[in-house]
Amino acid sequence: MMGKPIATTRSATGIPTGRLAVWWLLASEIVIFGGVLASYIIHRIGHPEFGDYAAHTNQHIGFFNTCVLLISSYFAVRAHHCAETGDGKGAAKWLYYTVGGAVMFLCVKSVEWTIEISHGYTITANAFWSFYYTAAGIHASHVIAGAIVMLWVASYAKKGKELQRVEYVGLYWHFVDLVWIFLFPLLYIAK
Amino acid sequence: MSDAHHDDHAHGPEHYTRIAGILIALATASWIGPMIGDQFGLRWLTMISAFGIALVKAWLVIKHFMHLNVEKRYVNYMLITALAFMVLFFAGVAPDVMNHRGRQWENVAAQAEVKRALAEAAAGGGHHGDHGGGHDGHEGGSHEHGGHEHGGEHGH
Amino acid sequence: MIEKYLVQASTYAADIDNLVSLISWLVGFWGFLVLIVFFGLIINFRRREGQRAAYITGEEKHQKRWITIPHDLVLVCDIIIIVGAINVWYNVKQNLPEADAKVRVIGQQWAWSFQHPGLDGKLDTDDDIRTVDELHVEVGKLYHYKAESRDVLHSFSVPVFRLKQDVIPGRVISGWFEPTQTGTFDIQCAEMCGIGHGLMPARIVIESAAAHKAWMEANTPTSVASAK
Amino acid sequence: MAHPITEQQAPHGHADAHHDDHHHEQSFWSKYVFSVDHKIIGMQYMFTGMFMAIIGGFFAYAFRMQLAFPGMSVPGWGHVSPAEYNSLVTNHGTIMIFWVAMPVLIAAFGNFLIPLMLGCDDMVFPRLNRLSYQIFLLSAIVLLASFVVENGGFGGAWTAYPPLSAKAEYSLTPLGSTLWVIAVALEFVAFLMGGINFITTMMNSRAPGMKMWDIPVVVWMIVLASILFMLSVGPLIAGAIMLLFDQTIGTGFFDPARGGDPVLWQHLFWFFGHPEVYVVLLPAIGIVCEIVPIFARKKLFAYKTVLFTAFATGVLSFFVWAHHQFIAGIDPRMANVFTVTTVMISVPLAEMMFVIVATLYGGQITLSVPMLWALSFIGEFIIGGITGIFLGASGSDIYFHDTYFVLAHFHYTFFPIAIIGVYAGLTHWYPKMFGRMLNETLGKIHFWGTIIPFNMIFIPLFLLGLAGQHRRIWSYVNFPELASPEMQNLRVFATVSLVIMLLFQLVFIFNFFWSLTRGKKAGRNPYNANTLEWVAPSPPGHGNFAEMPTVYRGPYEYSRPDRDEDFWPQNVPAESSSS
Repeated sequence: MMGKPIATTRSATGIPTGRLAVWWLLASEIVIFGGVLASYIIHRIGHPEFGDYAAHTNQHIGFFNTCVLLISSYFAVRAHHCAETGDGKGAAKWLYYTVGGAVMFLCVKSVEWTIEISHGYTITANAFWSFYYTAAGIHASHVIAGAIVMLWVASYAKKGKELQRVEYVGLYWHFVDLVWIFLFPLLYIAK
Repeated sequence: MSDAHHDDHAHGPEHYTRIAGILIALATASWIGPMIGDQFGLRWLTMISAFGIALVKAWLVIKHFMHLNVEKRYVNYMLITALAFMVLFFAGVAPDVMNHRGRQWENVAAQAEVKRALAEAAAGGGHHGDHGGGHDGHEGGSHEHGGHEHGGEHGH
Repeated sequence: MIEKYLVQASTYAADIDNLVSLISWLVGFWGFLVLIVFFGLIINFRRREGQRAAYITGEEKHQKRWITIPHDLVLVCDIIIIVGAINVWYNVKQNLPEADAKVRVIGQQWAWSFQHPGLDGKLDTDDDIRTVDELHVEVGKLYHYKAESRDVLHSFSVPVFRLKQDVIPGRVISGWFEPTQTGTFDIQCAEMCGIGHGLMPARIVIESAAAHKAWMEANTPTSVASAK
Repeated sequence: MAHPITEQQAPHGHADAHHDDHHHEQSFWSKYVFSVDHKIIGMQYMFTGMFMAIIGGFFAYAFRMQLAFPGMSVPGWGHVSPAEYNSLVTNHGTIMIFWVAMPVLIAAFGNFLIPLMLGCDDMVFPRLNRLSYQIFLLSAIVLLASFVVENGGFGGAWTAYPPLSAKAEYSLTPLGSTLWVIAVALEFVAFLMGGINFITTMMNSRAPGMKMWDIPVVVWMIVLASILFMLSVGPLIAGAIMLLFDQTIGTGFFDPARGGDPVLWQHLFWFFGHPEVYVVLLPAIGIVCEIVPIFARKKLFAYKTVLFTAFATGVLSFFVWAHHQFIAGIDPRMANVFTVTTVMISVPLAEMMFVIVATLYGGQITLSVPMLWALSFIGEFIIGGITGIFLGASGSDIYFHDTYFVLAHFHYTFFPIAIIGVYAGLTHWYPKMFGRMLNETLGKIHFWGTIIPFNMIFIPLFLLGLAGQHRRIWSYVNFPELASPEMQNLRVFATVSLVIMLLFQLVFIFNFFWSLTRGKKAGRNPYNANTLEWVAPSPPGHGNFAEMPTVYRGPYEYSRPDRDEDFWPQNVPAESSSS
């Protein structure tokens, strides 16, 4: 393990480098999700039949998953709070809870998709389902990535090291949550 | 390190718990709203409860969890710029893709697809599933699949 | 400028060529001006022993004038170009004058097929004449085309008309042209459409009224002709 | 990626001892292959880019030979079939933009210059930096693999318009097109990560005392380019996933028969594709803005104006994308909006050119090799810029769209960017990179041997475009109007010029490797330049600076009348000034 370069420790803007980088990462994620959602909304408005297709999504599961992500976001901010007060163990604990939320989300999602696919609503069924699986799939891949990064951060935080990373991964996690906050009405509710 | 941005009224865990409670309550409202809306045919209620509440939730998460309100101003500008470009993208693309006819052009394939799907929905029930995709796409047969959910029941 | 290389065979070919000439004059002026100043400065300010370069920040107002005045002039030229461009665009693409006849243009991998209205002058009737890689039109008549594609994107390009329009599967795109002189010219595909993209040359045959009528009579589908 | 970088001259005993690992010997692998040092990573990008440039150049040679002598067996390639021809032109474009211009201009120069010019010891995230190179290398390998799979490489043009790109039954390259999309998407990911690194490094890690307006233009430009890239590429990444699904699992995002729309892809592509032009242009202009003041011994004319025009260009570049689609089936009314924005973008770009030309006034110009390249960039780019007006104006684009006029136009912009800009930067910073000077005579031979044939290639192509010759056509023998002997002569002329130009590149390659060991030793600051990279040893060791510099002024203080010396490095305090 090498030491950090001087460059990393400087902060001409007053924002710590890591957090600044996460903000830029989020800006780039906004345009990725923005691209797929803008494409979806354009089709959604242009194709009234999407409403009928959307009626086959299960909004109860969608609602449940929204709650799971919101609560996991809450865990993430608790982890951040612990990290700020220097409580590495506490931060790791809350991060593990957050990862638990991610796992719960993915489990529910896989059950949901299994049901839908077994009913014939596959990704190739029509344009609505293509967008449904693609948008939610890109989001789910972010959930997986976030969970892995959180485990990694927690393994350091446990030893009281690199506590600033708890906040950064938390920011990313809130963003994943935010995307779902919009995906939920767009995919499930708007019929 | 960090927290030059956390001003002194540092939020305690209770504050976060309160926000999380509000978020869950809002999510519940956006879940129940459409069910009531469907019951009484109030489409506007569905829309407001869905997207209005989503915006409020997003705002709460951004402000209280991400602390963007106390972050340096230009971070806000940066993220808003990214969002604004997406609006621009939408505005540039919608006239060609969202509309199915325009000056001197007509998207006959999309019109046919909308017509086919709506007719199928009106005929009731079996409008899910693959319609087979052929090149003209007008009448790919819809496969029969196992379990049914009721199509005609929601909305419309 | 283009007319030196290629005949003008439609009513709007001259408009487009004139627009090109207008732009050529304006941007040519700027291009030459900047290049002359540029080379002049290089030649004039070569390094000489014992001399020092001037110290000019370019931040003061009287220095900035050298940038701001050309800036404004470029802006004026741009506005002239925009007005000219939109004017031509409106005539050729946005506006659709009354038609004398209609043809259908269909792109596919890798050929053009054309549907002519036939003797009755109406499209989609029994006496329509369908051809492959050969479009017959009558000089002096205003045609509407309906451009379609069967598979991938193609582009219907008739250089002598200065006309080009992509064809898109699933869409019907309309436009117009009015031939002004007889002859046989190239039709190219101008959008990459696969392996045979370079192998779908078609011809447009512009005929006088009499020749066009004779062609139609000779080519009316036999079923229709015998029914008469 | 090994290269004979000379012994580390890194001074020991850094003022702030931060490196715990630079004392023990590094193995070859950890020093050159898995290095986290920004300079090595920059070199890796550069050598990968140059390798890809050779492939891209060879592709150009193969298809130009086919155009000049249709049906001939091209030496080194063989007969060029239509499928091969399409694949060659497609991948020539793809390689030159994504695997040459971007890695060399942004990643190589960005990695090498940003920490040095900002006066810090490395990028802020060295390991992220290494990871982005590795992903980039992987993307290059995937692309190269796509050429050799069954049915050959993707041939649907670098714009990859569906349905041709989406369905194997149309493109006939099932694996080639999928690998192509994957390679491009991986490349985007690599540059997103690299971009975050560049941006945060510039924002946060400047030397003490370096204010926003003390940053050298080239650093600004690379960072602006990274921001432009980051904000424009998102929709295309989403689009690439959609296209990949269309190809592999049979979704119908771009299939009109199934509720999709091929025009959507065009928008997703060009929303990125046009800003991409400025993504590669801005760093090249930045390089020119560094070289011209040094060899004219002049302060850059109106430094802030350069930056404001760059900001304006960057913002405007998001509003112009659909001019690529004027005749592609978009609504004709939208074309009017995009004509206005497109023609307007000429204003900031013209202003940028004026500024650089104005910098020459009153200078003491030395026509060294880097300066020749920098000046030729201006000359050629002006031609490229003004011919772009014809294409941005919707009325004339009806005729010019997809003709050789377009092709010649964007080669007059991309060649200055990707070739001239790169040679300018490479010859200029070679002493800093390798500690030795390049041979000037060979450099001048190479310069003239590149510039003159370059113009001889593309001026005939302008004429062919005016005469209505369309792009991407394998052979013109089937088109009576285009098969005339005069036009064929122009094609032969262009091809011969290309071969001459390619041969002259051997001079550069020889010069490059010969000078590595035989070149004159360069001191720290061979050009008497001001920016911070010239404060570090040549080549800079691990950690770059013996003593981390502090900055007192802007980067272009040349020939100040109140000083004896005609330069005033950024790190020299005012007290020790003149005498």
